[in-house]
Order: sequence, then C-alpha cells, then structure tokens
Amino acid sequence: MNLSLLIVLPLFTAVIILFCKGFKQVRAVALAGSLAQLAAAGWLLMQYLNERNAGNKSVMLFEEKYNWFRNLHIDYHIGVDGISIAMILLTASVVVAGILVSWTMDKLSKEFFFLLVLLSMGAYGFFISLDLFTLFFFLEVAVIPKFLLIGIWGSGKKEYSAMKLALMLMGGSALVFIGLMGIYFQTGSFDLLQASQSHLPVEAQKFFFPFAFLGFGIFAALFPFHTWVPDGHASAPTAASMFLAGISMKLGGYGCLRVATFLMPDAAHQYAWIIILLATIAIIYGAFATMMQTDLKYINAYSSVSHCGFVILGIGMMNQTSINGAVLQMVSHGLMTALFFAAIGMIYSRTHTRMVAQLGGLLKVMPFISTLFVIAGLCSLGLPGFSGFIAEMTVFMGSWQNPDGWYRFATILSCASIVVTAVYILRAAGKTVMGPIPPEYNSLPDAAWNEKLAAIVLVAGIVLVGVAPFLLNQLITPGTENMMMQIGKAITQK
Amino acid sequence: MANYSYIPWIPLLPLICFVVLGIFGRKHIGNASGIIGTLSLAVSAVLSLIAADQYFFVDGKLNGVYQKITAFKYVWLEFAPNLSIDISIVLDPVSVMMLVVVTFVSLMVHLFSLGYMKGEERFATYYAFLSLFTFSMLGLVMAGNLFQVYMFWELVGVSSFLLIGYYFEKPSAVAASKKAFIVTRFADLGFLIGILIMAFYGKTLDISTLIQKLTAVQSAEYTGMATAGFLGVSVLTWGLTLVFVGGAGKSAMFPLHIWLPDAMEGPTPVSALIHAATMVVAGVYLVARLFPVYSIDAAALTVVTWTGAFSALLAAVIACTQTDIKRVLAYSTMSQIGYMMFALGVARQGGEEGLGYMASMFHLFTHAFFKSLLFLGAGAVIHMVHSNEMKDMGGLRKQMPVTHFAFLVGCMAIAGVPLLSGFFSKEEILLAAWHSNKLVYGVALFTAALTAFYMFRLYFSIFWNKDAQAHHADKHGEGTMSMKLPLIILSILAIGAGYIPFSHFITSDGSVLETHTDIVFSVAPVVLSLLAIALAASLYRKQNDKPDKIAKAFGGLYKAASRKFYMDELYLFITKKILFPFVGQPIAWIDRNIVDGLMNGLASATASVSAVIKGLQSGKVQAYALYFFGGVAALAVLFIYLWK
Amino acid sequence: MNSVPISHILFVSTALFCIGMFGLFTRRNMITMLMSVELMLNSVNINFVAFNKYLYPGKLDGIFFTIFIITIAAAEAAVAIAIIINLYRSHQSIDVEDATEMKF
Amino acid sequence: MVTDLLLLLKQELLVAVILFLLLFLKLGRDRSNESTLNLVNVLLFLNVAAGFLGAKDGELFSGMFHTNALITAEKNILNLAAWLISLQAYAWLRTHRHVIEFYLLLLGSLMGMFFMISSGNLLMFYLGLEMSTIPLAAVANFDLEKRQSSEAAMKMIISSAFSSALLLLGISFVYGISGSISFAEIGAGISTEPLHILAFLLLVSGFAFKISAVPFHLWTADVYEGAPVGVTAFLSVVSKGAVLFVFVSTLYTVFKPIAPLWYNVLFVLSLATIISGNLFALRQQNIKRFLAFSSIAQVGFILVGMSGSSQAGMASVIFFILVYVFSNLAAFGVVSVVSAVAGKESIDDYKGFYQTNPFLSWILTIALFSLAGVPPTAGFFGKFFLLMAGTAKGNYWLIAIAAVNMVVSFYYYLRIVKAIFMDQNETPVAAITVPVTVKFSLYLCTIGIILVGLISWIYDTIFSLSSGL
Repeated sequence: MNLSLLIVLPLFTAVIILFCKGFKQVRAVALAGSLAQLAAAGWLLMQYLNERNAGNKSVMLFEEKYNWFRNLHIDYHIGVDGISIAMILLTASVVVAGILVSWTMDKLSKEFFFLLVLLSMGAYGFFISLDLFTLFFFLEVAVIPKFLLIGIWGSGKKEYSAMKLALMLMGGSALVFIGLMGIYFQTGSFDLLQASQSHLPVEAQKFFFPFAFLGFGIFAALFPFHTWVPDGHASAPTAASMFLAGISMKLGGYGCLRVATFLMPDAAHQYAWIIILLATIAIIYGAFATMMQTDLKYINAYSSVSHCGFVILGIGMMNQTSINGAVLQMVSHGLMTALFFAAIGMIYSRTHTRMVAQLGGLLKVMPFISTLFVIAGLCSLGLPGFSGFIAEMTVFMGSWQNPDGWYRFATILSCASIVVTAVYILRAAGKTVMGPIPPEYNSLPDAAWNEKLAAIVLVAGIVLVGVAPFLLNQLITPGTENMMMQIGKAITQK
Repeated sequence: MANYSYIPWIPLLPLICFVVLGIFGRKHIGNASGIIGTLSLAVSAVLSLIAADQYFFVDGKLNGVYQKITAFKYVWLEFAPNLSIDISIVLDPVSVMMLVVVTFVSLMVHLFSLGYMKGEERFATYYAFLSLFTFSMLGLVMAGNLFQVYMFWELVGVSSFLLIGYYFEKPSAVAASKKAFIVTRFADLGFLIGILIMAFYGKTLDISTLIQKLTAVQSAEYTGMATAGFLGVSVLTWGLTLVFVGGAGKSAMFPLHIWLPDAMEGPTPVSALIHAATMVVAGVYLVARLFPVYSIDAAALTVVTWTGAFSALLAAVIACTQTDIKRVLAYSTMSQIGYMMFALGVARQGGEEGLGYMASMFHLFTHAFFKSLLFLGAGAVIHMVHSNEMKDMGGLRKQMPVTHFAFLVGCMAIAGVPLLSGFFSKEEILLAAWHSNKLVYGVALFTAALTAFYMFRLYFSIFWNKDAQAHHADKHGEGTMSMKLPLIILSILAIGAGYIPFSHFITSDGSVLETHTDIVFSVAPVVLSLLAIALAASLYRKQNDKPDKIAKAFGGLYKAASRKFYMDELYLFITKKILFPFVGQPIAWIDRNIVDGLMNGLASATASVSAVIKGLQSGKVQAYALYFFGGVAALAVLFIYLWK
Repeated sequence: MNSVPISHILFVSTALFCIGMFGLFTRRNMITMLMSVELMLNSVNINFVAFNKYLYPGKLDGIFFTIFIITIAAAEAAVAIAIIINLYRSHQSIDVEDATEMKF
Repeated sequence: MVTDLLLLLKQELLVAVILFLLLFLKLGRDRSNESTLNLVNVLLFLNVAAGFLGAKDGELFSGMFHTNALITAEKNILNLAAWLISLQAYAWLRTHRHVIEFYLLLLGSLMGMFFMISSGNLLMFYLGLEMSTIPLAAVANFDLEKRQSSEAAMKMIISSAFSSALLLLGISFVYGISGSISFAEIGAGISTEPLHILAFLLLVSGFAFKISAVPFHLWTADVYEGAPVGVTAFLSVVSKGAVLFVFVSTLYTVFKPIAPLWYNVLFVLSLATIISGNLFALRQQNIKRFLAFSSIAQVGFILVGMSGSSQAGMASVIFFILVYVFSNLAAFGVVSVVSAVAGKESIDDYKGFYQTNPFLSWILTIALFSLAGVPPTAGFFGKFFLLMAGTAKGNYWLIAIAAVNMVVSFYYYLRIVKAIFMDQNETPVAAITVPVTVKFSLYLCTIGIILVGLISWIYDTIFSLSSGL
C-alpha cells in the first residue's frame, strides 16, 4: 500500500479542522480522521501479512524513495517492517482513544484537535521513515504540539512543565542531530538501510553512539534525563498525557533501537554496561519513587519511567529475545499507560482531584471507570492475560540469556521491581477505587459513551496482546532478527 | 493416544462463564448468574470425573505405569527456539486428581454460595470471580510448562486478591487483599528467578522435557547445573529452592504465611475454596510436579522438609490460641500443608522411597474435602451468628444439627480419628517421616496431637460450651438447602475418601505402590489424638475457668502465640519503618531535588551568566567603539601570535 | 623630495590614526568625536597617497581612493551633524554620555 | 553595448528610476499618504518582478562592477525583502509626514547594497558600503521627535564611521601589500604574514560590524530598539543579508589563499556570536531588542555554515538568508503592526495576545518557530543545512556547541509563545484591525516560511548557482 497515506491522512484531517466551523464539527472531523488512520493502519497490517505470506523476504516493505534534496543526498524514503507496523498500530489506537477521551474539550477545541492530529502525524512519519533526515524532521515535528498542548490546556504549573519538556526534548534532539551528522559524514548518506550496510569505523561509533543514544534516551525517559516525564505528564491534559506516554516516549525507544543500536552496534556493545546500568537504575529508582507519590498522574508518570527502563534494558542486553521484549514492552506500555491516563482523566474530571488521599471507594459509584483503573494497574504490574506480563517476561528471559554475572544481577534487580510495582499499584488502587467512599462522591456519574469507547479500544489492544502474544511476536520477529544480524556481527567480532 | 479432546472444555467453561458474567452479569443477568455459574461448573466437574475415569481405569496406564498424556499444546509465546511458553494440558495422576478436587470443591462452594451470598449487591461479580479462580486453578493444575504454571499462578493470585477484597468498602478487607497479593508476589519473585535459572540451564521450559534432561545424570544440562555454583551452592539447588520459595508463598509456609490468616476477610465460601482446598496447596503441587528433579537434589529437599515441619508446628501452636474461628481454621490449614510439604521433603523418587510423595498427595486429597467441609460449616455458623468470634457462639448444636454433624465429621477427620479419611493419609505421612527422619516424625506426632486439641477446642466452643442464647434463634435458621447439601456431600467424602486405594493411582513413579497400615505403628498417634480430644472436651465442653488458668500458666508463650509470634509486626516494621522512610522517600527526594535540581540548575546558571555579562551592553557608544577596537586587537593577537 | 623615506610618512599617519581613535574614545562632545573620526580617515588618506607615490607610482588607484574617501567623509559628516542637531533638540545636550537610555 | 549596460545594470537602474519617480512625486503636488504608499508598493512589486527577467552575466567599468546569476538572485532576494518591508511599513507610514523621504533614503541604501554586491574592487565595495550605511543612519532617526530614535541614529552613525575608518585602514594596508584594489588581483598577493593578517582582520571587522557579529555587534541592539520598526526590519534583514552575500563571496573567492586562517577566524567569531547573542536574548524585555539579539545569534549560525567553505556552505548561507527574510519579516511585521497601532513593544504586552488577536498570534508563533528552527517551517531546513555544511569540516565540537545553543535559543522563542498563548492577562492588547497590505505581506511571509523549506528545488537552484572554494 502507499505508506505516504499515513502522513497524508493526518495532514489532511488537520487542514480540514482548520476550516471547520464550531466545536461539534471539529471533533467530528478529528474523530473521523483518527478512525481513518486506524483503518489505514489495520489495512497496512493486512497488506504486510499478505506480502510476508507471499514470501517477500525483503527487509523493508512498501518502500518509497524520492530524491528530496539531491545535492545533500537527502531522500524522502519510507518503508515498514514488523516493528514499525506494531508502533503504527499502537499510535493509531492511542490517537483514536485520545480524541474520544477529549470529546468534550470545548476550550479552543479547533487548536486542540489540530495539534493532536499534528502530533500523530509526527509519530507516523517518524515510524515509517527510513531516511535519517525525515526521521529527525518528524521527531521534531512532534515536539511543539506537546509544548502547546501542555501549556495551553494543561493544569497545575503547566507553563513550567511545558517549557521543561520542550527544552529537554529539544536537547535530546540536538544530541540526536550530532549523532546523525556523524553517521552522515561517516557513511555519506542519510539512508538508514544504506548506512546499516556500510559499517561505521568503530572509533567513530564510539564517539557518536553516546550522542544518538542519549538523545533518543531523553525521549524515552532514560535516567537521569527523565525529569520532564513526571511534570510533563502531570500537567498535561488527559489526551496529551496519553499521547506523551503512549506515543512520544516510544519515539525515543524506537530511535534508540532503530538508529543508535542498529547503526552503531559495536559501540552499543561496548557501552552496553552503561546502558544496562542506567536502565536498571531507572527501573528500580522509578519504582521506588512511584511508591512515594500521592498524585495519581505522578504515580503513573514515574511508573512510566520504570517501565520504559525495561525497554532500554531489553535493548542494552542485545539479544534476539531481549530486543523482542523491548519492542513488546513499547507496545504494551503505550497501550497500558494510555489507558491508565485515560482512567485518571475520567476520575479527575468527576472528582476534580487526583490526590490519592482524597479519593476512595469509587468502585461503588463508577464501576466501569474503576475497572479500567484496576485493569490498567494489573497490566502495569504484569498480570498474565495482559500485555505487560508478556513484555516484561520476554525482557527478563532475554536479559537472563546474557551470561555475564553483573547483567544477571541487573536482571534480578529488575525482576524485583515487579514486587515494588505491585506495592504501589495496589496502594493506589486500594485507596482510590476500594475502601470507604467519601460522601461527596456518592452521586458521580459513570463513564459516558465516548469514554467507554476509548477505553474499549485500548483494553482490546492490551488483552489481545496479553492473550495472543504470538501474533505480535510473529509480527515483530523478522524485524528484530534482521537487526540482530547487524548487532550479532558486532558482538561476535569482540 | 485416546481422545481427550473434550478436556480443554473443563477450564474453558469457567472462563466463558467469567467473561459473560463479568461483562453482562451486573446489569443484565443479576441473580440468575449464580445458577449459570453453578451449572457451567457442574458440567466441567462431570467432565473431569469422566476424564479421571478414562485416565485411571481405561487408558492412563502403559504397561503398568501411568503415563503423562498431553491432551493439548500450543506454542503461545516463543522466546527463542525451543524456549517458549506453551499453553498445554497435561494429564498425569496428580493433575487428574487435582482436576477432580478443584472442580468438585469449587462446585460445592458455588452451590453453598447460592444461599450464603444471596442478596449481595455484587452477586454476579462474585460468581464471575469464582469462575475466574476456577479457570486459573484448572489451568495451573493441568499446566505442562513451567512458565504456564507461573502464569496461572499469578492468575490464581489475582483472583484470590479480588475475592478477598470482595467487600471492598471494608478497609480491613482491602488491606488483607493487598497483603495477600503483595506477600505472594514477593514469593513469586523467587519463583520467577528460579524459572529463569531452570530455563537457562535446562534449555527448556517444558516440565517433562526438563525432568528428562535433569534426571539423566550424565546429561550436559545436569552436569551444567550441578557443577555451576553461586555462593558455594550449586545452581540446581538455587533454582529448586527459589522455585520452592514461590510455592512456600502460595502455600503460606513460614515465614511467608502471614497473609493467610488475614485472607479470612473474604467471604467464607471463598476461604473454603481458595484458602483451604485448592490454591494454598498449589505450592505442594508445584513441588510434586517437579519432584523427580527435587529428588536428585537433597539440599533443596531438606529445605522443603524443615520449612514444612516448622510451619506445621508453628501454625498448630498459634491455632490453639486464636479466638476467631476462621483464623483457627486458617492456621490449621497452614499446619496441614506443612504436613504435605515435609512429606514430600522426606520422600525420594520411586518405590518405597516414594511413600512420602504418595502420602502427601493423599493428604492433599483428603484435606481438600474435610477442610472445605470445615470452612463451609464455619460459614454456616457465621451466617447465622454474624460473628467470627468464639465467644459469640456456643450451644449451637440444637439450632443447626446438620452443620453440627458435618463439623464434627470434619474435626474428627482432621484430628485423625481412625476410620475417617484424615486418619489414613496422616498415617502414611507419619510412616514416611518415621522411615526417613525420627526428629521430623516427632514434630509431626506432636503437631498431630495439637491439631486434635485445637480442632476440638473449636468444635466444643462453637457447639457446646454455653447454652444457646436468644439471638441465635435467627429467622433464616440453618440456611437454605443449597447450603446444607454441600455440607452433607462433603461429610460423606470426608469419611469415605480415605478408603480409596490411593497408592494404586498416584505414586512418585506412576507404578503401583503397595502400602500396608500396621496397627502397631498407628497406636501412638491415635492415642495421642484421643487424649488431646479428651483434654479439649474437659476444658471447653462446659464453661469454666480452666482455659484462662492454663493460658496464665503458659504466660509469655501463650501471649506470643496469640499475637502470632509478632510476625505481622515484624513485616510492618520492615516495610513501614525501613523501606518507605529509608529507601522510598530519599529516592523521591533525590529525584525532585538533585536530579531535577540539576536540570533546573542548568537553566538558572545560564540566566545568571547572562545577568553577569549584561554590563558589556553599557549603552555608551564610546565603550562600543572601544570594544570594537579591542575585538580587532584581540583577534590580531590571537591569529598573529598565538594560533599559527 | 625623495629624501623623506616612506616610514616617516607612515609614522605620521599612524600617529594621526591613534590620536583620532584616542579622541573618539575619550571626548564627550559628539562634534569632537566626529572630528576625531575625520582625523582617522585622513590618516588613511595619507596611507593611500604614500603607498601610491612610493610603491606603485604607475597607477593612480590610491589617489582616486583618497578623493572618494574625502567625498564620503563629507557626506558622512553632513548626516552625522544633522542627526546630532536632531538629538540636541530632544536631549538639550550633545554630550554622548547623556544619550545612553538604551542599554543592557 | 548600451543594451549590455542596461541589462547588466538592470536592477540598479530600476531602483534609480523609482527614486527619480519619487523625487518628482515629492516635487509635484502633495497627495495622500495612502495613494503614495500604494503606488510605491506597486512599483516595488514591479521591481521585484522585473528582477527575474533577462539576467545576464558580465562586467563593466573595467571590472569594477560585475554581475552573474548568483548576484542577480541575491539582489532579487533583497528586492523581495524591501518590498515586503514597505508593505508592512504601511501601518506606520500612513500617518507619517515624510513618506517619500523615507523611501528615497531606503531605496538609496538598497541601491548602495546592489553596487556593493556587484563590486569588483575595493573602491566600489567601499562606495557601496557607505552608500548603504549613511542613509540608514538617517532613516534610523525617522521618528524625529522620539528621543530613542535620534539616540539610535547617533550611535549608528558614529559606530559605522569608526568601523569604516578601520575598514579603510585595512584596505589601505591591502593596497600597500598588493598594489591593487581589484579583488581579482589582491587575492594573489595576500598571505599569512602578520601585516597581511592584520589587514585581513581589519577588513573582516568591517564586515563583522555590518552583520553585527560579536564583538562588533554592540550598536545593533540599541539601534534596533530605537529605530522605527520598519527600519529595524530593513537593518536586520536587508543590509545584513547584503553584507553577508559579499562576505561569503569575498571569503570564498578573494581570500581563498588564506582559507585555513579565515576558517579559524569564523570559528571564533561564530562561537562568540552564538553564545553571547543567546545569553543577551535570554533577558530582554523589549521585543525589538529581543529580536535584535536573536538575529545576532542567527548570524552566528550563518557563520558556522559559512565556515564549511564548500559549495554546500555558500548555498546554505544564501538559502538561510532567504528563509531568514521570510521568518524575520513575519515577526517584524506583527511587531510593527502592534507597535504602530497599539504602541506596545514590550514582551509583557504580548501576554494573552491570543485571546484578542489570534491571526497575528499564529503568524508571530510560526515566525518564531521558524527562527527557532522547528519543522516543518523553513527555518528548520535552513539551520539544518547550515550546521550540516559546518560539520563538513569535521569539527564536531563546534556543532555540538551550536546545537546546545539551539536549545537555549528555544527557550527565549518559546518564552514569547508562552506569553502569547499561556500567560493570563486582564488587559491584553486590544483587537487590532490589520491593514490589508500588511495582512498581504504577512500571508506572503507565512507561505514562504512553510514552502521554502519543503520545496527542494529552491535550495537546489541556489546550490547550483553557488560555488565552493
């Protein structure tokens, strides 16, 4: 199929939104657009599976390549493999959910939905581009909408958070930029596949890998550059939080994998211990920090730090299984955390507080929302049947395959985090949805149709991945295998 | 291989039931959901009976040895070539036995709940959770893959969490459910790492393959695990011990038992199902599944033995001092599971050595019936009295004859009174202990006596002690037929289950093991039990002050025991006083102030620098000209003299 | 005539330039500052003429340049004085120190 | 011969014709400002359009004046910028007494720039430079009754006089060294002896003064703040652009022999410029002054690109100037309207701006994003290409510092966006009715901002015109 559709659709939607009259039209258009994206993503999946079943073994499918800036060897080059498709599906579903959740956002609705759609466009573009320039282009496209979404529609100390987020992410992309420059001038092209073929000299890799990896790492909340996550998520409006945690943190993980590790495997292998160290710190530290939070959004934000640590850990361990796990974790965390934020948003919109201490017994008055909350919680503490379990176990299994004693230690620590996770999730759930209900909440309504729909989209994803992981696994495995061929070379040379 | 294609329906029916009730139950189905749940479970109970019949009597045996039959297998999540989570259904004597036990007890509980839970607001939800639990438990017992075990392990954990927290508006219930989940989760961490070790060295997650590989002594995997060591202990021992830790958590072995008593916050039928008959024996079951592997590693088995023995004793002692009837039962459960554990611990693979294994399974089987019977009886009592405390009871035998009879049967069975089921299984255990380790035997014997004592203390103080008070004359009397029926059925089983020639069906190596109960041996335990019962009778049959005197006499010990030897306080201290203030809060603080402070510091530093240098822009045009010239001069110096 | 070596002339021009620059840096009166600039320009003129006369007598580039410099200096001075007058209207002073409203 | 002359001098002659027309207008009976302004805008548009017709390479006056496709393109860019500025000045000038004088001075300076760009020797270059500077000083004073305006003009004329004195000293040295003032010949004689370096540095300081590179930038902020917005726009875009064109071509052709030297000079200058530009921009309260410092930082980035000293280097510089014309003029356009109508020039006045003026807010926001270099605006492409060209030398630390500074620059651009969209304000600037011409120019700028980057043939054509070392 024509991949550019994934960029054109949101763009088109955004333009129409600009010419819409009134709040109802705007949201209708936005929803229609997002559904179209979802449909396109689904269709893409079908096409992809057909191609693969037809025995198409090429690394990337549906490639398109046009010269863009001839003299600088910058092309418009797009294509997908299983990993990108998984990410695209994730994005599409989160976008639909996000727009549904913000169905009643009537403050500056036109701008709001415009920015949401723009953000989604950035994500799609990022995931499908095979040219580092376009990749970087879309990476940055996605930053500004976040800034405005948080700053305008946010709550709390929103300006501060928005500024912090924008600056840290821009810092990240500045580092990425240097990495890209290095790759470009070492391999003479921005083309990802070409660059992966022409093997960078190890010295150059050792210089540029940290830039690229840290740069993307900031997007993926790599310790100690994760501090934009709590503030940003906490201040953002619900949909924006969902997009931030569900999509844009994945840009980072994807970049770490697809650009940094894939193109500079030798350096990645040499620096693996640092990556793993940081990831383990993030996991444990994030978990404990979460345990101390009192604001639901902060709880989820810090737990995101901890969970994205698994992604980094999986990448750092550098074997087939662990990288599979990293990708699975990205998808899983995307869906799960989006659901979590959606639930929190629904609760907040009714009770007007996110403080755990002030909530209680919501299961009595809003069973649906509370169930969502519990589902999200259980998924995040890795309950079988939900996606979280699959992803984390794959990461653990993969990490354990790494015979080095210290890596074993790191793995054990990371495993220990599942206990801490259980602690904070249950504390939050126990206080929020269970226990005696404060009288003032006794007459609160349960979820409205749009909220239910949004939730169902996400829960469906979570459960599908959790109950039939083999589907997703088969989808991503060819991609990861192809990466492992690169990385494996590097490792065996040592 | 014979046709077992209907087997998957046994777990699937409850699952479907859960989904349907969970989604539509509350709004659309309502009170009918109880019936639906019960019926669907009845079907799977029947199916499992058929399966048992087919397996044990038709085609389970292959030249005299019961085979493992894989009824269903699907590669669910492939980590790496031949390292994958398979969803599989494996039939072997143990799993079939568990199949029957689970479905049957669960059925009884479903039935009982029809009356017990009548009029609850979240009636449908309750049945949904029950179905979920049944499904998970069935998946657990039939699992053929270590990781599959872990998955369903977690699932039973969560369904127990949900059911304990069923009365979610009671803070105590919420706390108990959290405690149960977190403590078991902590244990599961051990299990998980154990699995990782096993998988890495055994190069497989499939249980039977793993057993094959590791029991073949010259195999690369075995030598690998036996030789590779950590902290001077072989990896094999580490793996097995860690797996056992998981089991200990679920089976409430010391020191991970603290969640079990609190779990009694859940509805009593739930306690009967989950915290007496099925889930809590999962640990025993797990060890039994991996028994061939355990049996080649003495160290791990020693751990199992002593954990079991100590838990049995400790629980029994505590049980003597509790006043909440459900807690007494909870501790007795813990104690009985301790029995099963050390029975496994003293056993070895194959032949006479395998007696303990058989005994343990046997006890598991009988215990399931009489313990659930006891719980349901207690449930009936509580249903009537609306209290768990002994002091609110007494003299109930008139009002509730059926319950009285059932409870008595249960007590006698667990106390090991001859000719009841408990007697036979316990005898086997004691025998096994006697053959392998006299000290364990002593502990077991003493515990048996204690068991008899506290059970009859319970019995007498419920049904005799004082005379009936007025408030007991409750309108809904002893409860509906649906509550009495299970009691009766279970009583029959509690009596009869012992006469099954268990050793013909379930042994460590699948071949028949001839057992003989010699009277001489069983004299000691029986006499002790009877004495204990007599003592209990003398103390509690009529109201008197002897118990308090005795309590005084024991003094500190009694107090410590009644406070459960301060285990809860210890845990609370570790979490609330050490973990939160000394790990959690510092990290949270560091994150806000140091890590984040760095980021903000960068910004403010830049700002201050710009404030410092603002003087350059003095607004005096002459100064500008001066700087201009200075710039030229500086560049000239730099490039003419310094930077050639 | 030729007895004067070029170095002398260059010395003069350099001195002139420095004097001009010194004046520009130190004098407060804008008109004086303007004059100082003129001094600097003239020193450059001397340079041009000297180079032309001594080193490259063949062509007249230097001389021409000088003429243009003089012209432009005049224009510059005209505009500058106009501006200064206008500034005097608003500030009632032509002290450069008084015209430092905009800074930092 | 005559046709040659006409063709080669086409753009200069056009400007001259307009100048004369305006003179006659001035002498003739006075007419309403509106009609005059409309007429001028039409004329300027014709001027822009005509610039694209019938270009021809060649030289005149024995090499003093030369022109080629690249130079024509550069002049077109300047024409375009001048036209846009005049469109935007509408709001300010329609009430002004001396409209025509304003244009006389402005166009005079523009013509000076044209000659400077086409200059084939130092004399012509000097003439063009002065001819472009002196009228600007006068026009900086165009708000005759404003104290700040005249202060700005004074600072500008004195500083520029001083700088041209140093420049002339440098020229005289060059003349002394090489015995010639034509670019073609002085290149041969120049080497890295101390005197040569000094002469070169003096020349560079002349350029650096005009493009306001640190430490020769100090006049910039004050003048930008004091001068009328239209003039500020002209200063920051047109005159800066013109000098940059000359600077890059001079370095790449005339001073080719000492390329290693001027690479280091550019290295130092660019770092100093970026850093101090950013540091000062951080703390500004007046939006014009803020834009002044931001433009200084931009120049720093341009110098980075220039240091690439390859064909891509020159192309990226010229491309960025084009981008910069659109971005900066969009920003100045909004600022000028606001200051002309509401008389507000402080950043705090922009708080809650979006509530009352969504259109202007969006334009300003897009412009700022383009200046900050956020995709999909052209600014992103411009910055990317500049840094890319700079990296070609393999000096990654330079790029690293530049990239970090991009983050800093982000902060202050976003600060204004924050003020516009997020900050609460009881009394935001009242809703402004934007004159149609201004609106038109703003639309043009926005379209430019969005399309110039995405449509690659623009860059490709510039690339094909430009040349490396």
